[in-house]
Amino acid sequence: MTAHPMTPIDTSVEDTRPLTFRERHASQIRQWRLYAHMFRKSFSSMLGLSLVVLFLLLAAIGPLIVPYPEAASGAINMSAKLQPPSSTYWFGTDEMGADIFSRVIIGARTSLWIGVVITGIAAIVGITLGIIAGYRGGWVRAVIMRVTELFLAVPGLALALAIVAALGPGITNCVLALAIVWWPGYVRLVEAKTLSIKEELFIESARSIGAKTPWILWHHILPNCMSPIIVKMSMDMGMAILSAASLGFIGLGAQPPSPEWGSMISVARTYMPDWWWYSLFPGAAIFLTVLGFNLLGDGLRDILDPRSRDR
Amino acid sequence: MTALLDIKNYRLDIGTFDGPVHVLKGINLSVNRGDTLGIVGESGSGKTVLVRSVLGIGPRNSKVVEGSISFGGQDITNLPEKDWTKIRGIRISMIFQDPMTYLNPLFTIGRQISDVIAAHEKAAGAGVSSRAARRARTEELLDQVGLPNPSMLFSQYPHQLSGGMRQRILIAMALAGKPDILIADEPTTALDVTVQAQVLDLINSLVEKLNLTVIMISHDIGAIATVAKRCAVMYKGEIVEQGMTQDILNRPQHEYTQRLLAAVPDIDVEPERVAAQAADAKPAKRSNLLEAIDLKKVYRSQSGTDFTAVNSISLAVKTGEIFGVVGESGSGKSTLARMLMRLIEPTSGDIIFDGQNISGLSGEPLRQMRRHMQFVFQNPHSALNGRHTIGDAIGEPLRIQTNMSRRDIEARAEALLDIVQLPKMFKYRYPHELSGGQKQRVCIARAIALNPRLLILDEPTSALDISVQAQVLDFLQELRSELNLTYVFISHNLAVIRQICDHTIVMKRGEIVEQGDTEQIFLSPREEYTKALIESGRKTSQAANLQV
Amino acid sequence: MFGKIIRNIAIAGLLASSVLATPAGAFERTDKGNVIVFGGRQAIPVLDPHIRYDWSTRMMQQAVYDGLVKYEGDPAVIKPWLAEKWETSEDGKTWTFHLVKNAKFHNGDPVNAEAIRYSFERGLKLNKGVAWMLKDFLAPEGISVVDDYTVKFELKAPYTPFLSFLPWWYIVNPAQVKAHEVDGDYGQKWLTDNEAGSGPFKLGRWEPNVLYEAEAVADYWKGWPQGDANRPAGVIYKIIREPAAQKAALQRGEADIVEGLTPDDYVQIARAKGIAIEDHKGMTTFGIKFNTQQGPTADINLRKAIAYAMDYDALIQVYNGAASLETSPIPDAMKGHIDVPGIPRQDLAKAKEYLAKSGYPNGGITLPYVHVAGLEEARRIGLVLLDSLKPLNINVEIKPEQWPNMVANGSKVETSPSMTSVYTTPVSTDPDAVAYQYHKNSWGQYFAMMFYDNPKVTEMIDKARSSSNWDERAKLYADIQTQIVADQPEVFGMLQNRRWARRDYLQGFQFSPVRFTGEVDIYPLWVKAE
Amino acid sequence: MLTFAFRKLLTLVGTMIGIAALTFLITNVAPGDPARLVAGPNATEDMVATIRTEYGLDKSLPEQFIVYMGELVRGDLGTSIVTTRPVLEEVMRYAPATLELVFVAMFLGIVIGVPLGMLSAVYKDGPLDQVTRIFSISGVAIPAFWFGILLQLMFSVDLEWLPVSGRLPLVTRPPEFVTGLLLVDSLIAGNFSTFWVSLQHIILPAIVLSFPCLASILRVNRAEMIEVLQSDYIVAARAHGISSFRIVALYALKNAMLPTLAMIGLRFGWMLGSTVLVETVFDWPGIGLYAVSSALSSDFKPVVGVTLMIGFFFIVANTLVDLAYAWIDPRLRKA
Repeated sequence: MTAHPMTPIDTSVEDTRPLTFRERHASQIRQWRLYAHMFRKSFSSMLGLSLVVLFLLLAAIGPLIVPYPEAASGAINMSAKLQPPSSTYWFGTDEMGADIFSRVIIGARTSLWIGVVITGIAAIVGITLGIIAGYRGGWVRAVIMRVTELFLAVPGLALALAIVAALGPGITNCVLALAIVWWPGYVRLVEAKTLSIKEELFIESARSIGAKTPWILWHHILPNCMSPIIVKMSMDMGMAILSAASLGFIGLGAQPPSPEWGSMISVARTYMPDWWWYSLFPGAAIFLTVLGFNLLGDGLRDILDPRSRDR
Repeated sequence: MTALLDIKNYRLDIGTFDGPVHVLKGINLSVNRGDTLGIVGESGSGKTVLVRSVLGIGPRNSKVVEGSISFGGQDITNLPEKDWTKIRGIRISMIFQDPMTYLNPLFTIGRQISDVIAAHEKAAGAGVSSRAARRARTEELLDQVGLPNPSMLFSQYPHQLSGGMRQRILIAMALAGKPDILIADEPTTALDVTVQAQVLDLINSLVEKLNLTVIMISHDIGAIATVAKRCAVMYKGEIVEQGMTQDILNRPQHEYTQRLLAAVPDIDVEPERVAAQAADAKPAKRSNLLEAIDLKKVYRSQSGTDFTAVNSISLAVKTGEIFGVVGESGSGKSTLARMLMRLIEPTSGDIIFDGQNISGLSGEPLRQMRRHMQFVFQNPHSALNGRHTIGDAIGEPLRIQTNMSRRDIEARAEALLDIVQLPKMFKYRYPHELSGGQKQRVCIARAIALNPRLLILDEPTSALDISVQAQVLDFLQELRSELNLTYVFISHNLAVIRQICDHTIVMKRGEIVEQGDTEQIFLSPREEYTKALIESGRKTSQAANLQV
Repeated sequence: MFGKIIRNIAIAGLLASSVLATPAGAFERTDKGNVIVFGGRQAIPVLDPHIRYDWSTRMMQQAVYDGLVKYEGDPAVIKPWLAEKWETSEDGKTWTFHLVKNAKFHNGDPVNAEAIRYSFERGLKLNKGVAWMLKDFLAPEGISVVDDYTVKFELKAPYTPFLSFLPWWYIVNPAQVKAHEVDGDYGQKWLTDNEAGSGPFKLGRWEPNVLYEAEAVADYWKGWPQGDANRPAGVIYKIIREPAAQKAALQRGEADIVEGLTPDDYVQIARAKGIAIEDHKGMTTFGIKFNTQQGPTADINLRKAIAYAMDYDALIQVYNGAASLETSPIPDAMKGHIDVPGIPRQDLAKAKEYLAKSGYPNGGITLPYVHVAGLEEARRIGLVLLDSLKPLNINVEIKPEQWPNMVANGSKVETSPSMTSVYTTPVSTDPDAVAYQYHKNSWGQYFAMMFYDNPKVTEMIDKARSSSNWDERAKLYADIQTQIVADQPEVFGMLQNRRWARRDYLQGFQFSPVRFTGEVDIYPLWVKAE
Repeated sequence: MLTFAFRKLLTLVGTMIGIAALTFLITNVAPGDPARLVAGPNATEDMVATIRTEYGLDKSLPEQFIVYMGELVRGDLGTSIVTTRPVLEEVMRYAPATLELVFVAMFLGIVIGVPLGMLSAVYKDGPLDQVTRIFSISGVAIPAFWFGILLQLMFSVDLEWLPVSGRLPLVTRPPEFVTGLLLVDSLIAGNFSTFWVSLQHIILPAIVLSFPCLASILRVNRAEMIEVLQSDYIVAARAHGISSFRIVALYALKNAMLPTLAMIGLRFGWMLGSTVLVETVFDWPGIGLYAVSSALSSDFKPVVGVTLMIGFFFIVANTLVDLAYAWIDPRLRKA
């Protein structure tokens, strides 16, 4: 048992002047500075953050900075097909003569969209169901958790594969299928967290002052679930992009000429190994993006999850 | 003769994000062979850090700034890890605080103790003895600490034992190496009152039998007084006073020690209140504010067996009085309190508040009713949502129950902070930045925000340090007269009950054993159970009886 | 370059790896002789010759079974096989086949007229696989055994292309099949992965989704063209799904012949030592079929505009030159083919002219282009189309579809997309095989997704298929071709070349355009050892 | 114990039926017409109808569902329309290959993941920890299909150390069927050269499959080790003079193994799902490849069958994990 490092605030000074912003928010400021400090100390977290920032930047302004923006919308140039990387085509060209660099960069936007939609839908559905299941208990919980376990018992990728195969290939179906298999993870996370938070005294305290269930869920349970949710969402951004790329690889992903990384590799793999650049760059893009989101999530877990917080 | 353990001007810092914290400041302490030394201090005083430093298992990121610790003439301040193996557990060993968490749940008792024996033999370089020999030694140790049936215990797991037994096993483990110094870190804190006394007796008998040198640390002066001949008082990383225990208890020199001793509620002192009330002599036939009739709570476990937590309890709380509920853990007092508030649904029975039967209420009427009854929880550390500021926490009942504007709520929250004697700027702070006493004040502020008529206080002070306990108790009494409140006060601490309660019920296994006027109960308890309770209360948490 | 980097990094590890290194041997040698390995991309789920056929299945069926006749050579000619000769009646309705006397099944039973009758009856009664070829003209009762080695077919109506389908009707041993019949299933269950044939090979190992082995029959009744000394001990059809892996397998000598490389791979691998490319003009036509009944493409001017906007050169480039443009709906290698004058080639001015006449003078529409998911070239052609139609301000939405879904959608006018890319391989060398695709009776079939409806053409097709006078038919087919091109029910694309990459020691490769893309006659193959 | 087993069995059956219903419905909402695929490109409408009738596809969807569930209860997974064989028979034929791959991959994951996790927990925040962190997260982040192709190119095409794909060389006959696991069967048959070549074949796909799993095992084990190492009983063990090695490798590891085991159970299911990708890349004739090729030809009964099978293995694995839990943790034994 170590001494509590946080010294209680000095109660002796009582000031009557209005407090400045800095004083009013001293607690938050300190907290954020602590987070920043811990985050900065970890090389891998910073690497993750840099990769994610780079990725977001490319998604935002990618089409403006690439040399051949039309490459993403299906412009072909058969005379320049399968050119190796050069000063004209940084990452070489593909089988239709499109600039791979441009397609990879513009593809960031597609990937971001995929990640945000899948994670977003899954989180909204999963958190809602999880919090209800955890707080309500009884048959509501039994039904929700049974369905969740059912989904969890089937590996997501296999199920998504079946769904996309049924709905037909295409990026929208792909995203839809992945969202359908993704939410149970959130249910389980949030339900477990809610169950433990529900037992906390402050929930009883809120009930004792007459708070209604929605108020408790929104003001007490949800904020306390947020840390693991944020961590999971960060990781899932990466994993969703990876899964969508996997479906793209099987040939069920984005339709041409949309520059989706997985679909690019799906085509490019037939050009291995002599035209190695074709699959290397989209593959590296997936890898770095997913790595970035995962490292970020891992770093966030270290600072947000009190279990691993020891200073 | 040189001291066995000599700590000289020892200063230790712990590095944190906010800069170094001075945990120990110039500690001077020496222990001779055969000594029994007690270290008293409240949480955060640095006593645990100190004894752990003696064992070389101090906190991470700590740094010795100055001074030294020497043991048997050898400087062990910055001993390398491999040299520690010859000392740790063999020459200095330790009894830990919480028997629940200090035993590895996945290994048998026998395995854990004989591993310790093996480690010692290895460190001594004598070669590890046979499995059977170690088993024999283990059983001998178990027998020594007064555990029945050692050979059966050998193959049992920690979760199969009671808290008291586990504490004895920790003691057996500490004795495995025939140590020169035995350190006992709050060995009784996590135990029930009656068990506490037994464990202390055991330590005493072992000291005598094995001629041990003991350092015992505790926040409980009573426990220290039972075991230690010499005593040191720690406060904020310093030793403020040390000397013979008798002397310190009788003639405390330092202001902090005096305060500490004064704060210990005394079970044998007649409270001033009684005298005052007698003088007041108001005949005032007061009405009942809260009544419970035949309350019952039955829990059904998953295996289908029923467990009756509260069995047919009837009580009446009069307006303006402090109604005490006393009992050991598991007596059902917390369940009762929560039922009175309708936080737990009673299995049967009625609750009548101010003439209205509230046991059938639900929805909006129940919410309305909550305005008039409030609850203060045992543990202020978890009764506040860590994500809300203090201002939000105090304002929450107002936001839920009234239509007050944001600005009015802010103002009211400031006023409430004022009432509980906390500075206004606390509005912007988070619970983790406050001390325990401050948090409990916030909880109280939150409870009185809606001007309730009844407060149910569930062990409001037991999670707090003694000196803070006293402050909070005083404050509660002040508040009551100021705001015209009625209290239901729940505690396991008889001294506290006697100090403040007008009327008391004693609970055991969900039933009322005895009830009546508080003074009546303490002066002439009718039931055996009550007598035993008062007796063990006298023995443990009471230092004054040693001030002969 | 990438390879070089890896190679350099790995040089140090090479020594240590000598234990691991598998010898990059040539063809597999067993104690019985050489085994030729064919690397193919698709599985052979069902071997039964009357249930199913696709290129890989039929390749193996051809290896273990014989037909009455067999297609060989380029241009494909029908050669006598189990039947040594045959004659037709005056009215073209009765066909009599005389069998060779020495043919016998793998279990030693002779191949007699009853076996022929039973096999055709089985094919027709099961009503699966090849049944469609003959069922409209031949009933099971129409087949009769004249004597042990003579069999007679009586058709319901004269049908000139009859003979051209017979090579695909393989003969099974009735005794073996009947012995394995379960619940009157004609031995379907048993024949799924067993054979009852008389062909040059019999089945060896049969590991579904991995490999299928055919072992040579030493005393095959027709003998071995490469000579007994050269004849292989067997052929293994190995499934290698990835083109990259196929290429690797070929280069390492783990496979002796592979199909299905990308056009660029063929160019690349041709330069490698010890590897030869088989490159032959095929009969598989590619067309972008318009839905001529519904949607924007019901407008002939729009169809013409698209046809004139198409970048035809790019189609050839997609295949790295290994393709030739269609000059008619009927492929060059087929009898009756003519070069239709004025078949559209890229001409933007004309395209815009037609567009102006259409209901969408300024474009501004989006048309779906559906292709079979996973068909790489079809996808790339979609990109060419998308690029070609940009000047017309027409957008193309490229939609890959699973084959069954595509066919299901294409079977009804209402659900058929505006543009679908379709490869068609005629099953016989008779022009009727292609012409009939434009007959109204073909509606609902995948190759008739354009729902072409020109009564005049329909009438001409009916007339041509029942006539037995070739000159008359030739004239009719010329008119049919011209009229179809004028109606532009599709963008006439190209004929892709059939290609295989093989080790140069593999001899005896015989190309025949009437076989499917990828399909090889493995009977004459042999290995020339150095 | 018996009621425990019975309840497990009941959950298993319930979940299986649930999975079957779920996948059946999902795969059947599609407009696809597998009968047409099987009938062949030139088949006439009545030929397609023949096949539809034979496979019961002419019935309405609810009818098909009822028929299917009825068959399922009798242990019949239906018939693949493409291969015309019973799905159960085919799944059983392909399952050993998948299980062998998953077992080897899981073995690699545990053997490498657990010790590495332990080491990075002990040297928390040190260079080793940073390296394993990036290494392990790379494992999760790397696209399996891409990684597989890279390995193929490097070790098979370029260096020619290992075979490109498949389970055995073409001329090697598989050992006599005992378990279906080639590595085991070849040892039983005493055929070491077959054992050696099948080991060469399995190594690359197993590495690809194990990489993400290894990563999460490592992460969980590390996190748990860190927490356990800070726990009171470890402090006590140190204070009683138990050696650091023993504390880490025995005391702490046993406690940290509980969540690690849970992760292993979870990852087992995930791995079975991932075989869909890995088996495609390496032409590994397992249920993943079977599922993909069936899905691509709209042959849905095998897809449902494989999903069920994976669900079954997954539940079995998790039940084993539960049992292992009880074996490790005495507190759970009474349940």
